[in-house]
Amino acid sequence: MGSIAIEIFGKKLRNPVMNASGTLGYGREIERLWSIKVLGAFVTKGLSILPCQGNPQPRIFDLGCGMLNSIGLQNIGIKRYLEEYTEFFLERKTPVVVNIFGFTEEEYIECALAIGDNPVVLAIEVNLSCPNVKTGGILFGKKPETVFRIIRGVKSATNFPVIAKLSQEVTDIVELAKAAFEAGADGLTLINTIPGVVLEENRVIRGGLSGPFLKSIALKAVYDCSKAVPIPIIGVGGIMNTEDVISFLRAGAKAVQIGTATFVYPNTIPKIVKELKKRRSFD
Amino acid sequence: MGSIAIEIFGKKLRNPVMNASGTLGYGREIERLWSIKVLGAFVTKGLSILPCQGNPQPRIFDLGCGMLNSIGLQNIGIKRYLEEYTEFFLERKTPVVVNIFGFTEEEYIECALAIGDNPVVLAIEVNLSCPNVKTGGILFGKKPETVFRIIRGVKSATNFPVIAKLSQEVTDIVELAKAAFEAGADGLTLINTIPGVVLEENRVIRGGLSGPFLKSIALKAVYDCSKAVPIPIIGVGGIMNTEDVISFLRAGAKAVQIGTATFVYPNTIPKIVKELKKRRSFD
Amino acid sequence: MKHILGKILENIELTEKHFLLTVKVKAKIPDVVPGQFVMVMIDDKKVFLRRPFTLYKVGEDTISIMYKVRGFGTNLLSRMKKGREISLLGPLGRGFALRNRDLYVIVAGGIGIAGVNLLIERMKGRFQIFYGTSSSKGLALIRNLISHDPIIATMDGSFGYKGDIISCLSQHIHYFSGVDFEILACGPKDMYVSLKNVLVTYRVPCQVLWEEKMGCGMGLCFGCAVKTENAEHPMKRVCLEGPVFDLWDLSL
Amino acid sequence: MKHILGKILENIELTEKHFLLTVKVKAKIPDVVPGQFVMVMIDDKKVFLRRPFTLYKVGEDTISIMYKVRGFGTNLLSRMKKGREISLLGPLGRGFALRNRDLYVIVAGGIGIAGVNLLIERMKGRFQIFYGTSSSKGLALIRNLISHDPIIATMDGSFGYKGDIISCLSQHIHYFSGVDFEILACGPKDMYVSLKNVLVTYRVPCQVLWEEKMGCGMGLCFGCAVKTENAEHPMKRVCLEGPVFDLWDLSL
Ligand SMILES: Cc1cc2nc3c(=O)[nH]c(=O)nc-3n(C[C@H](O)[C@H](O)[C@H](O)COP(=O)(O)OP(=O)(O)OC[C@H]3O[C@@H](n4cnc5c(N)ncnc54)[C@H](O)[C@@H]3O)c2cc1C
Ligand SMILES: Cc1cc2nc3c(=O)[nH]c(=O)nc-3n(C[C@H](O)[C@H](O)[C@H](O)COP(=O)(O)OP(=O)(O)OC[C@H]3O[C@@H](n4cnc5c(N)ncnc54)[C@H](O)[C@@H]3O)c2cc1C
Ligand SMILES: Cc1cc2nc3c(=O)[nH]c(=O)nc-3n(C[C@H](O)[C@H](O)[C@H](O)COP(=O)(O)O)c2cc1C
Ligand SMILES: Cc1cc2nc3c(=O)[nH]c(=O)nc-3n(C[C@H](O)[C@H](O)[C@H](O)COP(=O)(O)O)c2cc1C
Ligand code: FES
Ligand code: FES
Repeated sequence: MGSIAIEIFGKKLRNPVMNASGTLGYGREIERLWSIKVLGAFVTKGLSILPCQGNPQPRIFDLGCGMLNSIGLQNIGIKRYLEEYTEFFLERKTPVVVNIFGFTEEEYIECALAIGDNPVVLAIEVNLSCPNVKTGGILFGKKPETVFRIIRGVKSATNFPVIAKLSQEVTDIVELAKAAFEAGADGLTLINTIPGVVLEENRVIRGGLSGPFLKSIALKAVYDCSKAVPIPIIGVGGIMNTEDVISFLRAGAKAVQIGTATFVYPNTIPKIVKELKKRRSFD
Repeated sequence: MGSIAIEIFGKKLRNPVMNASGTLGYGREIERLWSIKVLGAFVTKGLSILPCQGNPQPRIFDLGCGMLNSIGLQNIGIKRYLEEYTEFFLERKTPVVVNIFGFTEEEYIECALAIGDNPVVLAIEVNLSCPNVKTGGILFGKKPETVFRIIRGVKSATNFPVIAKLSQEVTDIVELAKAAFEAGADGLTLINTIPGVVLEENRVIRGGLSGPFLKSIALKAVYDCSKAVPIPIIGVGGIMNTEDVISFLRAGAKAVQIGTATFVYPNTIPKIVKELKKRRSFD
Repeated sequence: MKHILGKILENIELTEKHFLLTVKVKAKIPDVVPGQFVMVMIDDKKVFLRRPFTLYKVGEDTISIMYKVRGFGTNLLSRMKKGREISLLGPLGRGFALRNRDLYVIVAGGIGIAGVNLLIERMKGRFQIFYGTSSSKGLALIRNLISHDPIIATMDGSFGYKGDIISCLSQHIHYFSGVDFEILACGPKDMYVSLKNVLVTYRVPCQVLWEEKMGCGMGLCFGCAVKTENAEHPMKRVCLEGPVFDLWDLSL
Repeated sequence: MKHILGKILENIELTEKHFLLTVKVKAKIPDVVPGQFVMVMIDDKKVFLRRPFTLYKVGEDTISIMYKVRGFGTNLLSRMKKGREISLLGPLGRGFALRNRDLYVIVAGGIGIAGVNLLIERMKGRFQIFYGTSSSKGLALIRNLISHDPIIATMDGSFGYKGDIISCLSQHIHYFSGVDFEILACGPKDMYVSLKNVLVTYRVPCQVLWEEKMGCGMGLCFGCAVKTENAEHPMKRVCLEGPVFDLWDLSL
């Protein structure tokens, strides 16, 4: 079996496979089935400067070929998380991508400052699909200007590489990729969940779509953005198996993240890593 | 069985169920299985002022929970179509929604003029997801200004009601709905296919996604736009059964269109119409 | 927790809406605490996520769940035939904790009986079952428990007490005063709300099996989180810190 | 065209990659012209669209298709067992048109034999089969046709002529000069390109069964359209105006 290590942000990773933010708990939970050492890097759940309780129930809807979630970014806050988990990742020698979000531009910067020079951190992934409370809830990721400002702000507050995770619900994702790049982003993660709505007993519930049906849309974003900006792209959206990973790499991704697949087939990530290793020795 | 007739654009339709443009051939083909009289209205394939050969093969990709097509708007041209088919629809007393598109703003207007006062026409559905050759291929539907100009132009060239069919790949579909409304649109059709990419043997093929995975995204567009503009909305995207139709009507649609479902389950439309009739008598 | 593959041995219709599914598994079944659950894969185009069901019975090489047809998934499950392969993930979650009380009062509403059956099977000391159901048809779910002399309430009065099981319980609860007893309950949310109202004055110890829609069942997605009264842990995941909770811990 | 429901009677493995599926149907089977096809539903999470297959054989109450495993759909189809329900839509498209020639030359490449088998079964007059395959393993597909003395070519020379079937045909074609003959062919696209090159000088009449990925199979989606030499109808739908075309009509 050949090596499938990659270099990204100047560091070497065991392999190009990460989990997607918000889909592998805080990190410990899956270890009842497999060690997180399997991952190229662990991506944290979205973390904010203050703890966040998230949305009321119900939060999960099965759409047959994927799902809709309205978790609402529940988390224990970035400081408590780093206190409780740094040791855990150190022990496992697993680099961590810290996914951060804020409800104001300042909160993004505070998150970056809270990370400091934490020894397990590989990079900061900035989730731009968060409502800006100051503009009545328009997502930061909707406008090139706000993307530019937030990435620039986070960059100035940290020495770690900064990855912009873009929202797909935009007229031209390439324009946003360029704004992130010009602000100094070191990489892009494409794509986040896509906004959708379900009707349950006459209630309208908003949430984000994930799962297999995102794949073709995510591939388009990865392909188009990889032609437009010279920074590494991490592909996410609907990956279910090794074939899908190969498609993303071919479309221009340097690494991939796997989310919803793990909910249904909890061994997806170790299986893909194993299969990638087998393949690599043949090419 | 109760009546499920609706009134839309000042006309009465047998029921709120139409086919989606481009998914029921020219009209004659399905009659080997069922009569198009079953439909509330028939929606034509996208028609242009000049005939159009469309894209090379392959054009169809099965994505497991939906499909991607790259038909490329093949059609025989609006004039020839109306010559060959007007009689057919007259005989069947089936109102026709003529779906038009152009590669320039003028071509949209020429299509509207070519329709004249054709007796079978119920309304003109303007497909705004078409690349504008003058701007290097940016879809007309991407910008409020071009949506406004095209709808305004088509309105001034016809007495028929004009429906704007919007593209979903935009930052804020409500903004486009408002532009169409302000330009005088009499209705909206939401949504068109969503752009995606497939990789086949290292070739990257662009196309539009359709099928069940659109449903939640289309419901969101219908719900949000129905709150924002006071014109009837026709909901499309991923409808597979009567439950789905009801969801669209609840989300704010006045009528619905059914596309891809017919490819796999060719009796979807008559089945839904029958089931709607049965339900209606109970409520 | 592990991946358990098996084949359907039987899928018995108990009432029009209730079924008892037994799966024969090949690998060794891990130890199970009553109240723990499995995530069941329902292999069909229309179902993407697994569905959670409490372990109803665990044999040498068989696992049973009892379920009610509620939506798409359970409807499809009810049509699966003998011999069909099925994938389970479990056992998951925290089950009931027994603390050597003098008496356990087990309260089940409807299909909630599925959540306490294994518990009852494994009960060593004194216990009393309260079972509420809409009509005498619901007795089909407790045929195996008749020898334990359950107190039964039906909404339509077609058997036993007429009314809901919590008002029935409230009529009996004074008999237990002075006894070191605890309530173990499984049923719908409004049953827990009534239960809380009945128990609130004495803060009777009570564990409830709480249901919430689940994305993963393994603590990964936070889809199942519920609010608690615990300031340190204001949100808890049903699949990880539950599904059995101290009633007084939850914000209903 | 109609909706045909049936149950799998058998799904025989002919080679590692080739299968013969026979479906028992309840309703009356409509009349079929050789070359017509059915759209087969492959009921699985990973498959959304139906897949087209030529009618290989049609019995009183059975329909057979012979297929090669190419991708996802055919792979899953090959694993479907006896007794499983299956939905077909057909017969669809325009089959071969026989115009009372003195001789028909039937040319099949690989799984292309599936496209002409029913034609051969129903042949009344004189005909000669040419069958090309990669190796002698491919003979498993024409066991039923041996009595018709097919001329066989294998790419690896393990049986018959060594090389592709069109070069083999080109060696024989002069025998037919002066005869009123027509070629009926089914195979991959590059076979048709070679065939056109061989026939071009004499513009020998030739019908080919053309394959293209299909969305609907009923003329609804224009997914299968091909370019033609016909100015009036520059694009034709394989599923409606084909799959059998006059070779000289198509722009290869
Ligand atoms: C830990 C746990 C143990 C459970 N044990 C059992 C059991 O032993 N027997 C049994 O019959 N059911 C049990 N359930 C409930 C069961 O999981 C749901 O009934 C099932 O998932 C419904 O699937 P569906 O596709 O049929 O319904 P859906 O189509 O998903 O939903 C139909 C309706 O049921 C409601 N619903 C769906 N899932 C849940 C859920 N998880 N909890 C509460 N309401 C829900 C929905 O809100 C909706 O109104 C348990 C749930 C949990 C969380
Ligand atoms: C009218 C018609 C009749 C046919 N009859 C037969 C038959 O009798 N026996 C048989 O084995 N096959 C036949 N085919 C081809 C068969 O439909 C495809 O092999 C099948 O759809 C592949 O499905 P899949 O999911 O396995 O492949 P996919 O995963 O969809 O594709 C795998 C590969 O096969 C190619 N492919 C897929 N579909 C087609 C197609 N329709 N035509 C050409 N290439 C395709 C793809 O481009 C891809 O490279 C016929 C096709 C048509 C259009
Ligand atoms: C339950 C759930 C929670 C998520 N939480 C976050 C989050 O906190 N931050 C973030 O950037 N993305 C979040 N995402 C988006 C995923 O990281 C990923 O971009 C998306 O799910 C698409 O990938 P998938 O189809 O493989 O799941 C979440 C997705 C799901 C399903
Ligand atoms: C093969 C195909 C062709 C289409 N052609 C057109 C078209 O010509 N004009 C148009 O406005 N929409 C066209 N559409 C989009 C559909 O009308 C519809 O908006 C979309 O498919 C979503 O609905 P569905 O999921 O029910 O298919 C086409 C869709 C498909 C699948
Ligand atoms: S169901 Fe995913 S965390 Fe509980
Ligand atoms: S496959 Fe749809 S038109 Fe031919």
